[in-house]
Amino acid sequence: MELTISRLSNVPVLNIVGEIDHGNAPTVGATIDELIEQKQRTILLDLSQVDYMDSGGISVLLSALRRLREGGWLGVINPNANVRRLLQIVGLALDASFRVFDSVEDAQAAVQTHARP
Amino acid sequence: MELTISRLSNVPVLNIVGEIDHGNAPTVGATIDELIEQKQRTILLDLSQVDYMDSGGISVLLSALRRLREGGWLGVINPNANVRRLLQIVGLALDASFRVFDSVEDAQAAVQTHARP
Amino acid sequence: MTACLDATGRGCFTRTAIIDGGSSCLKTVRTFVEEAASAAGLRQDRAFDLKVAASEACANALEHGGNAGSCLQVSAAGFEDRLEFEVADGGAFRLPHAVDHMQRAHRGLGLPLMVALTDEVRISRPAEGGTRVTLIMYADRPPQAPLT
Amino acid sequence: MTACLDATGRGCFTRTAIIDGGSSCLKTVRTFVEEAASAAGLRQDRAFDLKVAASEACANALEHGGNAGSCLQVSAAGFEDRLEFEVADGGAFRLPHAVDHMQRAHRGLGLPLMVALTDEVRISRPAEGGTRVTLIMYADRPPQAPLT
Ligand SMILES: Nc1ncnc2c1ncn2[C@@H]1O[C@H](COP(=O)(O)OP(=O)(O)O)[C@@H](O)[C@H]1O
Ligand SMILES: Nc1ncnc2c1ncn2[C@@H]1O[C@H](COP(=O)(O)OP(=O)(O)O)[C@@H](O)[C@H]1O
Repeated sequence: MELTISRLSNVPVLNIVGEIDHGNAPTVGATIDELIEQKQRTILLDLSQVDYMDSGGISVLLSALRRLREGGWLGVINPNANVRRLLQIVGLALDASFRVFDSVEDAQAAVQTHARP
Repeated sequence: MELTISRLSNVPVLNIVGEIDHGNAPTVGATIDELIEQKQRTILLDLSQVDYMDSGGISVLLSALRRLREGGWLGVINPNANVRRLLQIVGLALDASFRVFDSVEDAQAAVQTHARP
Repeated sequence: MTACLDATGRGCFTRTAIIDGGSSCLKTVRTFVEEAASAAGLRQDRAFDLKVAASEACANALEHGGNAGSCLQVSAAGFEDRLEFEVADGGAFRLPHAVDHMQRAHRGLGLPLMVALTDEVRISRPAEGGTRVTLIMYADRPPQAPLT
Repeated sequence: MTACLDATGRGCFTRTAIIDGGSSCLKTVRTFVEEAASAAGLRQDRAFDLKVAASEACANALEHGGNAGSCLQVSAAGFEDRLEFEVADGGAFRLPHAVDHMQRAHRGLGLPLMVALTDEVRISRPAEGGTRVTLIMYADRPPQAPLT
């Protein structure tokens, strides 16, 4: 897994390439924790290049969501069909403070129009 | 299930007769909650006459323990061999703030010598 | 109680019951398990463990299985070496919603407890829908060792 | 890959692997599952689900099964209608300690997730000790419907 951080209208975007599993999910979690400590209230993860994610990744998303949902939100960009289905099965995709975007453009539109969905 | 409250050196004792299951555990929980709201920091349950308990009962004990463990403790008196084994399997019996007494006399000795184990 | 033959041609039994989902439902399940355990010759401590595990499975079927307030179908099958208890419900197996998952304090004890108290747990989602939980107890095993 | 015959006398296969419990262990499990799923003719989305479920079972074996840092024994058996994946560890199945149970935030997702992603999960505690988890996928089923 490789992780780089970019910005979309000032909102941090974690660009992840590879597979997110129990082994490397803590790295993603630590990066998100740092951003939250820097008072970021909205965080995006670009999952276009993630072909696999297990519950290690789900746990990190759940714990980020728990911290962001008071006044912020968490979004993922372009997860593949399998990852998207996993997000639905664990109920993340049903949460009002969790958003799934089909593309970077959709995410961009969302962060520009409102900080909260 | 029948529930009456008595005192042992000022410590409230819930005397339970019958079976504690998902159906009636909330009643036990509500009684414990009331005692905790009345600032009781140590609570005893006399289980001598309880021949069955399921995870409904375990959940109530866990949640009481969580609230009492800061500065107090939770004790049960004379659970039968099966209930005692269940308390061990769920790990309750290993908790430093949870005490299992063989008899009312043992419980009495404990509440008299110290409010905390 | 119907007579039947298992794969080895030796005698066994099956019992089924439709249990009303009212307030005394879990009590009825316990009586059902107790009788089956005694017919299968299960030790008394193992019968206790199976009762707790079966209550767990039935409480889930009532709570999550779309069976709340309705009735439960349970069955017990005795084989020479083991007893199998089964409960089926018509609801799809579903994870707790994410938000519930964040808030649940002592939830999620059910499945691990069933595993800890029995020799085998099978949870299947049959092609026709619903959830089926099977709890298996072998006749000759000792009860669970406590946590250390 | 060894040729074998199932109960009906039709062809099937079994594969086993001893996987080193190092940092790339779960990656190796995924490759193992992927190859077995493809040999069994599982759809690609179902193979993904089985990979996630198998990772869960293996992560548990490593974390709770007393296998941390050591190696995992996994096997896959293909039948005409289904694929069975199995992981066994030498540790007794144990509940989380009470105090952990109070503190765990998003724990306890593992078992429910395995059930939600596969057609059947069996967790057994063999007489000789340890924990064995079996995940079963039927070849002809569609993937799980999402939560609604
Ligand atoms: N019979 C069932 N039907 C549907 N979902 C179930 C069933 N049993 C369990 N589940 C799901 O599995 C989760 C975990 O079950 P369990 O370990 O018993 O804990 P709890 O019921 O306390 O949440 C439940 O929250 C529920 O989402
Ligand atoms: N292979 C195993 N060996 C021993 N105990 C296990 C095993 N798998 C699961 N457990 C027990 O079951 C509990 C629930 O497992 P799971 O649902 O995967 O959640 P988690 O691992 O996040 O706690 C674990 O906390 C552990 O106590």
